[in-house]
Amino acid sequence: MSRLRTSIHASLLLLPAVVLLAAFTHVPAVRTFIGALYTTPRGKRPAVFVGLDNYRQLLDDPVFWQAMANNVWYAALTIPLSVVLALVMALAVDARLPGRAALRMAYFTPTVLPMIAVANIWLFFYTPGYGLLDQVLGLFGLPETNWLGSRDSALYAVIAVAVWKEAGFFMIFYLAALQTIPHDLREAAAIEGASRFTFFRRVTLPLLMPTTLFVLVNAVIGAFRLVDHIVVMTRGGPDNATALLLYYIYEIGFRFWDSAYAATLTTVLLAILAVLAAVQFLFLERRIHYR
Amino acid sequence: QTTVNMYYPVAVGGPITKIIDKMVADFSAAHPDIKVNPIYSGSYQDTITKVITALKGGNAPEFAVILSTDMFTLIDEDAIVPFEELVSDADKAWLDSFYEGFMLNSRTGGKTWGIPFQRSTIVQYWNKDAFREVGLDPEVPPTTWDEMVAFAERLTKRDASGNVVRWGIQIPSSGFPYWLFQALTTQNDVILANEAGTKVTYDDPRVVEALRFWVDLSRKHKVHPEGIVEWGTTPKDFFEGKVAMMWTTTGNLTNVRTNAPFPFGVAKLPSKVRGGSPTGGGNFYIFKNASPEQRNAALAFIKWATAPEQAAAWSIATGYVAVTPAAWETDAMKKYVAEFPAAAVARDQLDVAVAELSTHDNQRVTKALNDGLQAALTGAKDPAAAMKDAQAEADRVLRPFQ
Amino acid sequence: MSIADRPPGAIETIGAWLLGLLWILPLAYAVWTAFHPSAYATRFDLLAPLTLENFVAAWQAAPFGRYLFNTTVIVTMVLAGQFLVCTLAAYAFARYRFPGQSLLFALVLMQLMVMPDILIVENYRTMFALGLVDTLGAVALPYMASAFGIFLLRQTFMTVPKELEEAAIVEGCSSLGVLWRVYVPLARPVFVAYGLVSVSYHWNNFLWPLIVTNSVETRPLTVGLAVFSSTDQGIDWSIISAATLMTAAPLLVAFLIFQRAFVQSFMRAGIR
Amino acid sequence: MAEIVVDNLTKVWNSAPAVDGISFTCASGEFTVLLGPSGCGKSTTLRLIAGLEQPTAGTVAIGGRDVTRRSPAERGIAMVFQSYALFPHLSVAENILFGLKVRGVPRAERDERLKRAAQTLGLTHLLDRKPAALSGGQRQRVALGRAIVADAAVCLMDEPLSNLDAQLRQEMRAEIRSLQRRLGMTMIYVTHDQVEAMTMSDRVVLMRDGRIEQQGTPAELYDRPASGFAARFLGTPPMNLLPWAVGAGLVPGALANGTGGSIGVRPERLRLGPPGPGLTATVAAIEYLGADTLLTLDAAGVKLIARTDGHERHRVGETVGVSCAAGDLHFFDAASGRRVEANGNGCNRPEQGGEA
Amino acid sequence: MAEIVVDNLTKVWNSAPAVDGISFTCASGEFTVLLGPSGCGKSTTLRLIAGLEQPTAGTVAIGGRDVTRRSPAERGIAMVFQSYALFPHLSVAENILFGLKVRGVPRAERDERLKRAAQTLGLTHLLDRKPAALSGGQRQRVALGRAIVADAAVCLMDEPLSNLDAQLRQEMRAEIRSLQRRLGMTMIYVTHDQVEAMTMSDRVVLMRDGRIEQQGTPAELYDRPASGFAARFLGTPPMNLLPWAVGAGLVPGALANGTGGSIGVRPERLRLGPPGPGLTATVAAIEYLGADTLLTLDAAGVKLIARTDGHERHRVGETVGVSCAAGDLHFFDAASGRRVEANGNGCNRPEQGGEA
Ligand SMILES: Nc1ncnc2c1ncn2[C@@H]1O[C@H](COP(=O)(O)OP(=O)(O)OP(=O)(O)O)[C@@H](O)[C@H]1O
Ligand SMILES: Nc1ncnc2c1ncn2[C@@H]1O[C@H](COP(=O)(O)OP(=O)(O)OP(=O)(O)O)[C@@H](O)[C@H]1O
Ligand SMILES: O=P(O)(O)OC[C@H](O)CO
Ligand SMILES: [Mg+2]
Ligand SMILES: [Mg+2]
Repeated sequence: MSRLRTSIHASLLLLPAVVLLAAFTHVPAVRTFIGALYTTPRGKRPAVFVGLDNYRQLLDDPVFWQAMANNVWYAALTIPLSVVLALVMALAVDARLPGRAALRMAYFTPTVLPMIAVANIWLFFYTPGYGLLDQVLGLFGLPETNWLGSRDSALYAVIAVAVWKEAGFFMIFYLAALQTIPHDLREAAAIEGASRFTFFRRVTLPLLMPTTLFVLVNAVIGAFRLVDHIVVMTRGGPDNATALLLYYIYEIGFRFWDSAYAATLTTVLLAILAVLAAVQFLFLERRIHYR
Repeated sequence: QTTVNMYYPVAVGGPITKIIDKMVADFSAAHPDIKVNPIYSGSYQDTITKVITALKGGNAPEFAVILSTDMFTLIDEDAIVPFEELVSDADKAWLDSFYEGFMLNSRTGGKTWGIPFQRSTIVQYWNKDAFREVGLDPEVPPTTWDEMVAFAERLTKRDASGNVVRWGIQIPSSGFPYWLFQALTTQNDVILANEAGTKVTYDDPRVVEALRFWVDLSRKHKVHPEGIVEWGTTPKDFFEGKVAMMWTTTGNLTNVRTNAPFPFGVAKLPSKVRGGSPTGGGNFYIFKNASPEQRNAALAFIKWATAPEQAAAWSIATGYVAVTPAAWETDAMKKYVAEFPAAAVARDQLDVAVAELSTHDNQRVTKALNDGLQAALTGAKDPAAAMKDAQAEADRVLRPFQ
Repeated sequence: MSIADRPPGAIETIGAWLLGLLWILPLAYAVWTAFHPSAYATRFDLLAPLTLENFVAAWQAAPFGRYLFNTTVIVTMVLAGQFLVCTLAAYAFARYRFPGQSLLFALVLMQLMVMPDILIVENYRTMFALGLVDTLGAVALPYMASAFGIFLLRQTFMTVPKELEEAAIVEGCSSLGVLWRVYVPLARPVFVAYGLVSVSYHWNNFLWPLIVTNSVETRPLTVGLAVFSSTDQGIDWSIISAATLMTAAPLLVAFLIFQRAFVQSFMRAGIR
Repeated sequence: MAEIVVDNLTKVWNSAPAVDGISFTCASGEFTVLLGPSGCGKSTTLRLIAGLEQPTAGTVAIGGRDVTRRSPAERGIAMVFQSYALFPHLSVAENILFGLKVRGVPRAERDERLKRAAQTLGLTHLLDRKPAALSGGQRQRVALGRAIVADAAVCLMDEPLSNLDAQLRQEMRAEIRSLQRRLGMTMIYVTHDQVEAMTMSDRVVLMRDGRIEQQGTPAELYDRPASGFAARFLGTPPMNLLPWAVGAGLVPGALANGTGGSIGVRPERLRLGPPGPGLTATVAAIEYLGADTLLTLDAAGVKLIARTDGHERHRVGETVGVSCAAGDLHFFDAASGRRVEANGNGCNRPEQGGEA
Repeated sequence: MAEIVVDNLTKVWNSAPAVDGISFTCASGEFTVLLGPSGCGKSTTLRLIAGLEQPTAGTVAIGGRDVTRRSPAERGIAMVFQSYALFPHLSVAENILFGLKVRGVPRAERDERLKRAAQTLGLTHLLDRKPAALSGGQRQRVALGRAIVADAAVCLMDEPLSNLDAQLRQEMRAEIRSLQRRLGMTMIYVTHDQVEAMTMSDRVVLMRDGRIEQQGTPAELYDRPASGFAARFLGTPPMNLLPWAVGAGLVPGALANGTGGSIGVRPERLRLGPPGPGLTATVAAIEYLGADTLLTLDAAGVKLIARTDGHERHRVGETVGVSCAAGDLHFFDAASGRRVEANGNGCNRPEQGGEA
């Protein structure tokens, strides 16, 4: 097939996606970025061009830096934990375990349950004293702990919820991908005396790489995106100890209605994510065996 | 026929949407020329988000129920019209028929921007069984800070290994800690913001003192849980006997009444220099983009909904404070209060109520305070330092409005 | 039974189940509280009385029947749109080489990062301009082209053995024919996975539908659910749980039905 | 030490048995070929021995130990899969060394073995390639390499040479055989190639529909096929199976009259001459194979094939006399198809069935 | 109508040419076999003709139309892949009917063709199975079925019978050949099986390292191999290539003295007798193949193979005389390995190289 024809075919295939993406993502995003160069228009006061002033404001904003630090820490824990757990879960429910269907269901529940409701349930788990966690720890004579109300534990408590939510979600994709690994490879490895672990490390894992790339990119983005539980559980508190970038953006944009500053933050967040995603992509894509 | 859309939040339990629908239906029966379209719009926060999104999209509702504290935000967005522009001279009196405490949050610059609708104050609830257990008179709540500390010390119970099984007092500090803190500052006789909403006094020594008192409840007196106390679980803590006394909105009255497994009392908040509580809750606002007919239609509904009979019915159904003295004079309300005297506590407190903290760029300014409060409560900062930082941040935010 | 699917050892089984119990805890808790009076929401007593009152109360708080219908329509539209749009785009990315491909793919991935929630003001404006505010279509439209789906399906399509495509081409399949007859069926587990995840997401999506709909005729379930979640007067776990179970039940059932689709292992199994 | 005893082995796939109660023994160091038509259960048998499938019934013992419930890894085997089962993400070298790495063979020895195997298999210049960039035969050689380097006590090979050209195949045959001898491996080898079966094996197990039709040395199977099926399965072109009347004509006078059974004679045993007292046939078709020429003969409607010298020239339509030595005839029972032994030295057909 | 012309076709994979400027023509309705050692570029050539790979250089024309830039679908071909390429998610029936459905062949006809193909291939009872539940040979037959039902003008088959047993293979050979004749298909067929090459093809194209070594009718290739390579590639066991001195001894006195070149003689042409004036050798090894016996002979350190009758009995270590007819000798140039024609009827070796 000629190059021209290939290109035409490809464009036709991409057309619907491109139009929709442009209409609901790119155009609004660009408008948002442009907004970052202006002041926030309010009522009768129109927007005024201020160049990079908003970015300067950002550099001086302690909450931004706190959110940034929180988020890095949050990402550093949630990403590896959720991806590894997802893989472990997928392997478990791919095998012929007794009650496999129920177990799949169990792992998948976080995806099914609405976050607004489930965050409230987690709130109960973390409630000091009679919360589930304290009830269980109480059996061992441990004193009550204010999990969400203390600066030391709040971020970890929130991370646990994120891992819970994400691992089951990614598990699904690993599970589906496991099906694409031919059986005879497992057999060949078994003959060669490979333990399950060796087979996993030397064969399964490399062959799952396309999915891992997908999951990793999503996990990184998710670590900067998943804030529903923050909204319900801590609202960024105590004293911004659980403020994450997106939550902060949300607060600025939809509570403070400072759209210009929110756009500025969004631009920064996007730049961070784009760099992270690109690094992963460029680094991994070349090492992936696709077929 | 004129059609008007009304956004309204649901902030308390129960079939609120049904009650509103019924209210609208009743209104329609009386005003066939007006069609009110009630649009449930989530929580307070969801509602303001939806309203401003629609506003920025050029499609704001004609009127809405929104937090009284969002008044400045709406003014700054040039979204709402003051009622003085709408009401006839005859109706001016109507604007003065509400409790003054509620109007503090509805007026600025001499104009009335909101009409009180679902309003509240903070009250204290106490567990009579717990009082009895430690030898306190179950019918007598603390009336001063010192009393409160003394009571709380007796009420705080520890098990053999020293772990606390019941705290004496709990003042929630998540979500909108500033609101509860405002009760403490009011009692210490200091007002946090000026009426114009352009200045705050976070670093006033009396404010710091109030904060230190709050912090000391847990750090020094050890009668209050440490760290941040969740607003949403506080009533449950109370039901569970984990706390003997709690401060929360009067909007919780119905909830406590149905769920507390022990006899309980409701009282005004204790006083220090003076008594008092901020008001809370939502007002009606009319939006600029409504046509003159729609504005009148909306006004007609608001008037109808705040008329004594309606206000009384609404108060009984939800636990909010009926917004006019006249409403308390209706037969229904009198009967209700007779049956359930606690329902009148919040109203009685209105005499000493102050405006809920509300300024221009309100959310940012209150966040500065919230952060400072939480920093102090979690021990990250000394109260004085926390309030100094909060003041600095608030000043920075408010500078453009001064 | 081939070696490939022999049951794993006891330790792994127990480990997997412990993890499963941990993961299902919130759901288990929801079931417990939903069926007991609220006094037992925090106390686990085997003799606690059972009740359906929480469900009754939840059901009465909003027109859930209508909401359920709306949600179903929205979710179906989103899913159909996503499958169509994403499949086509992913195919182009996986199997064609054309100028500007990497750039375009990067632009697609951008949507993964631009949280739709951040753009609601702009998107509301667009919907208003299109006259679509307060329609079911407006809820679905912005999600139909999903970078997530395109990325996922691209990754999957890239692992389809080339021989199978070649065989289909030799048999006279057009490009779309190859897509439809080879790629799509082979990627079925992934489509099922994506479908479940997408349905779950949109079933539970809240903010955008709240903003863009105004009437009972267009509102999804979550808006009804929101009546109970963190009201300003404190959390009533019993009712939240009942409402959660009510709304999530269809998803749980769907998952149980479709999870079997994950064990249909066939990629590569046939070529030699 | 690595004797393989298969006892009453059965494997049922959704009610249809693929392997149906087979028993055989492969002595330690012996080379056994599994033979049989497509789908008769050869691969399944191999996979059962390897432990890749659990038998529905029966046992497998290796080296005197019942391994029926043991994992493949515990059985000490190497295997060449019919589907190759190469790891697509690993290079040729990594594929070949996979098992050695797993077993922790030291690096130096690994490299040594790899080098030797790659040389033998002609893969030296391909070691860095991924399987996708190999030709069919090259892939098969990699699969073979993986089994060769293992030096296992038991080696199972499923049509390991089917995609190689004749020349390479011959070399590989010799190589495998000598390796097997040198290491004293016990080998079970599935093949469709008659030459492989005949030249490499110590024993042949001929399967049919999941059962064993006959087992023995290659010569036994070829010279004394136990049934019409066995007779026709070994030998290309296959043995002619003729109705009694026609077959008897090949050795005039030597056979008593009889009915019912059939008479077999191998194509290479038929002698053509001028029409005579025996069977007369016309040449119906001629196939030139280089070394040989195959003649399809028509004897009054009965087709038979004769193999003749590659240079012998006949014409289609020519009439020829066909004969053979009495000792070249095989007799099979009409009903069961089993072999019936000619008694004595003469060729009188016994009316009473022989073995069966 | 469907003549295939391959002109100067070249395919380079990362700098190494897999197919290196080959040209040949396959006339309409002709049956061409591609032959050559593993990795020589047969499959690649087939894939280039099918349009599955883009050539680095050269053109392919089908039916007089240059199709080099056309998509496979436009070329009107059917193909059996060496790797089968069955659709794992489709049943046997669906796999076979895939192309017909795509092309919108009416249902009744589809069913008819399926029935016929399934019967021919012995797949009737397997039609509902998925490929994963088939044996290797069954899978290959499904792949074959897919090509057969297509009734395409051009059919490309890549070792379509390699996993079938001898008997089935023979049937399939006949079936494919008759189908090809009946439909007038132009067939290009890759095989390693010498018998297939010899019996089925009208022409053989012998490849080596991506180039064509020799092309012609099967008999031409067998009887007059163009090089030592070609001589050894066709024929099992391969032709003996002997140093001049040894080879000359086979036909005592017939050959002039000479040096340098080599003399070839096919194993089946060697005649054994008592030691005589010609070549004397000892029997080094004996391989019994049933129909034949292969003797490895050692003539003063030079190994040669002789094929003898399956029943002829020799002993290892026995000393025999080896001879052959002068006409059975082939001469190859020492340097180029190309054939050198013996001039005249005699067997004098010409000092001057013949062709090439
Ligand atoms: N995708 C590829 N990339 C690089 N080299 C390749 C690729 N495919 C084939 N080759 C090489 O090209 C050469 C020719 O391969 P081809 O498949 O045509 O061989 P073949 O003649 O069919 O061999 P066989 O009989 O073993 O199937 C081989 O050396 C092979 O390694
Ligand atoms: N997974 C399976 N499910 C159902 N039937 C199967 C399965 N695998 C194989 N079979 C059937 O079992 C029988 C024996 O298969 P097997 O692979 O052992 O044959 P084989 O002798 O190796 O044949 P071939 O020479 O064609 O490879 C076949 O009829 C096949 O269709
Ligand atoms: O819970 P409410 O409705 O009494 O209101 C709470 C406060 O106003 C929040 O600022
Ligand atoms: Mg097999
Ligand atoms: Mg090939």
